[in-house]
Amino acid sequence: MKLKGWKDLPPATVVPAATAEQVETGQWRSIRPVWDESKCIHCLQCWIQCPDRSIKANEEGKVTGVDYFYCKGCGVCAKVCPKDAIEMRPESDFI
Amino acid sequence: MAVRLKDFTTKDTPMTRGHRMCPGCGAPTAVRQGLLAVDKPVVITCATGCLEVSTTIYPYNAWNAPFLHCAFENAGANISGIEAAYVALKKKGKINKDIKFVAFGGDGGTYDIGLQALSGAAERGHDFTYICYNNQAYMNTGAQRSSATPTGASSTTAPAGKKIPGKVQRAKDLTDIMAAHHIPYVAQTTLHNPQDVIEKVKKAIETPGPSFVNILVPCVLFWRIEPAMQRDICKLAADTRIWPIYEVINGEWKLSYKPRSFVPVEEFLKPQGRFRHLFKGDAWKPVVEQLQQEVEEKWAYVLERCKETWEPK
Amino acid sequence: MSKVLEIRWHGRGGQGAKTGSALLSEVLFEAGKYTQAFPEYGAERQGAPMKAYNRISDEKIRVRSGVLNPDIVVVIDPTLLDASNPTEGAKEDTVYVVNTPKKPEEIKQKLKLSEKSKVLTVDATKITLEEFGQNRPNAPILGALARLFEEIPIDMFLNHFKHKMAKLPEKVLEANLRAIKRGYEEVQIG
Amino acid sequence: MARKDITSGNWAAAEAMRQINPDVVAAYPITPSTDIPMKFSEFVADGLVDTNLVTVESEHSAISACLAASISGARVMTASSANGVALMHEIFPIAASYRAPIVFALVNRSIGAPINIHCDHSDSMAERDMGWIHLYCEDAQEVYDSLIMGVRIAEHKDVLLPVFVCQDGFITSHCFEPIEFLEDEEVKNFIGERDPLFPLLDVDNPVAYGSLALTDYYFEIKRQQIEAMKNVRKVYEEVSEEFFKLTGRKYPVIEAYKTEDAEYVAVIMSSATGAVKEAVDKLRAEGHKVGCLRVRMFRPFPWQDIAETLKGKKGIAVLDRAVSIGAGAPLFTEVKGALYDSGTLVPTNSYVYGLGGRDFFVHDAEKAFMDMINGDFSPEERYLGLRE
Repeated sequence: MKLKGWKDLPPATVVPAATAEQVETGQWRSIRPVWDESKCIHCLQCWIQCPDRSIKANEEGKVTGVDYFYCKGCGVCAKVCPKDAIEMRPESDFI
Repeated sequence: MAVRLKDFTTKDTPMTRGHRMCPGCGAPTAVRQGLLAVDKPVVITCATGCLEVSTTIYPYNAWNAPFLHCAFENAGANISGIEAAYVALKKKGKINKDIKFVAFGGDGGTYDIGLQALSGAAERGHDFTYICYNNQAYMNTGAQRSSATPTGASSTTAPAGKKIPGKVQRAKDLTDIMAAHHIPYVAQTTLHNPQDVIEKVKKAIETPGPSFVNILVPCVLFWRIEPAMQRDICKLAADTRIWPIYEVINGEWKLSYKPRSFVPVEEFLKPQGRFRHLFKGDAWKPVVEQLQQEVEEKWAYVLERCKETWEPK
Repeated sequence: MSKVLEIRWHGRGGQGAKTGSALLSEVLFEAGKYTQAFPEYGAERQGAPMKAYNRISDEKIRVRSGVLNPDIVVVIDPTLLDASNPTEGAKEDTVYVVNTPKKPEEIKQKLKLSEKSKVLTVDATKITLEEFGQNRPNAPILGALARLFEEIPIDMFLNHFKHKMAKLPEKVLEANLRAIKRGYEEVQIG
Repeated sequence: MARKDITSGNWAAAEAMRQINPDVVAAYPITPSTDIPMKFSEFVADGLVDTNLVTVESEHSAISACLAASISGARVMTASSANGVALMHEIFPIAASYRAPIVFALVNRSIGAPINIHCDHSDSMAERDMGWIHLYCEDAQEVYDSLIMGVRIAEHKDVLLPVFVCQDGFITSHCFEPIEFLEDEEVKNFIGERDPLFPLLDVDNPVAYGSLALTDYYFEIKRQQIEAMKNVRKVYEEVSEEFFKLTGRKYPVIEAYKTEDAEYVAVIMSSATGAVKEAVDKLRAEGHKVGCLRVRMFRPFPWQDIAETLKGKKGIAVLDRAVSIGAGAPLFTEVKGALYDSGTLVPTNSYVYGLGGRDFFVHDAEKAFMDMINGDFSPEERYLGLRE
């Protein structure tokens, strides 16, 4: 990304809201949670415990998958899952 | 009334994705759970620390609400100034919304360097909620001891050595100090149960006047645990009673969680690298015993305050 | 250079030298003068010797240093004739206004003043003890000082005090006004 | 209709604050500025202002609350001195960087040790590079006027910087002298309403203040701040001209007193200026061509005006009420730097006077002039009113 010059920055150090959503923290990941829809009971424990808000859920309160753009691969979701519906697998499996 | 998680799956929260906290860190989880059920718009300030640094790396901003970071020791004063401006501008009719004010600080910015500003803000009675995300050491600068660091923990400025078993002093009881300010709401919790965090912070924010919530959160680097252990280690903190879960509403103490059976404090200590030295040989056995004693003292104190008894299975 | 009248007050903390100098400056300001009134601050508390100053002029006053060579020296407490040094830097014709039961001649002798000097004495302590039962000598001193500004009627002093101290209880205010008047009337000039 | 009364520098500041009626005042008492929040508290107690007064538990919290309230969109004022100013130090550059207009009544007092409550400029001079506008006042009238002008300057969209309005502790702050006050309505109309740029309380358009900007952006952000300070001069001229039209009182950034034909000029700031002017008149009566230059605006430093005024003089004496131990005194080094741009080598003497409130007399000013008249110049720092 081309860095801006001083005349093009907003004054007073301000930054508009939510610009961090452009940051692909998923690049940090070395292990990947893989969600098995058939085992999932949609208890949302993975969703609420994810530090990176990377478990996707819909308006009906159902889990729909993992957002790999942000997921850092910490494994909390797999650990809190009561039904072992999430498996942690090395990223190398997906190259 | 218990909150239902499925009611919130599409609700936006003030902290966005794309922040740069460590994988498995407890702090963003605490922020997210805490602010999940809050309906009114919030303005947020944050003491210098991991949460602040990792969410505002210029030109990126992981907040979807107004956010101010100023310095390490003045989150209490900043939230006072914001709230004071709000009250003044509302009186003049320049603002017509109902807004709530939340300050975040780590244990360094809250227990230690920021205690004065927090105490002053609480005494003055501003309408705000201060949330301490307490990982029991200065993590932004690399695991130095704080007054929240428990006895026996090895930190980079109180390392476990041949003669000294890590920190020798007892952790400060900040929640009790804040309760002594006789503010309307004070609570202590951890990430053992999302409902508890969600409800306590919601209650704190909706209570007019000053409120304080102390949330024990794991730091994977300092505690030296697997990132995935976030919830489990917090559950152990609650079950071993090293971190009692309670609230103080208008001076009335209420116990929020009673472990079913007696779990020795070792269970909380053993999975963590920062306490590993305590279990190499018998040399530091007295430290573990001391910790257990501290747990019993505090627990008895909390039970008495809450007018509760405890009969573990 | 403009001609500036300089006054130095010797008092004790709490006796009203600061208020006295401020009141004098306010009355003279009302009479159209440029004035300054400022105390000298130390760390001392109630009872310690202290000084306050006035400058009075027909033109804007520029100098803000302490007064070295006073034209008028006011001694608010008789014990300060010994405890402080009222003649320091004074000129041959400096005028002294002293709270004392003694006569001007006695003070002249005590302070070894020259023939050219003028001394006004008033027993301000006695007056205020009689009028309101407290040793608050600044009101009668103000009355005595009014003698040095005869172009300004004493009523202006009284009216200003009344206006300024409007918050005082009626009785206390009246007693103070009597004290100013008595200071003006009972002063001995020598 | 102007209203004249006798008041002190501190009470004049408090009266200006009453008329400005700021949204938030967060303050902590410290001698000799304590009168300001004390008097202002009476106004609050009597319901004479709408201000939300925050009686904080320290100066650090005072300035922190002021900064936070200012970026929230409120009009904000405070006061402090000496150690209070020093305790605030950490937050000053942050306030400037967040472009938080704060009008600050600074009552100059020495910084210990030894502890001393009297005037020198060591407190504000230590903050000279923190990105604040610095105005130094000679008397109570100027304090009052500068606080009112300060609101307009600080809140101007091209500036948005905090401003120190400095007065000399005790000498000005506690001296009762005549002052001309504006009517409440006149002040209200002059300062207008604040129109904040990115108010934190605008929850519909949220922004973050105070990011972590490392090697990639810090420099650019600082450069922006430098530009804001460069804009001060233009805004100052506009505001002070408008104030002159309202009051008849003119406040140029430097005040030149009989400098035009002067051969020797003494440069000074704040309350001691009067003694230098007295010395000028006295020496002129004796046939010496001398003058006085008072620096009123210290940041941004008006070096061009100073260079222009001092061009072609035979000698300059700069009188500082502060030291920079181990280097030249602050005003002296700035003036000397400005002289370089006047294109001629003017011999200069540096005098330090009045530390810890040591009185400064007309004869001290005369001494500085006589040294120059006698051709006594040297690079060493000299001291006035000091016992050897």
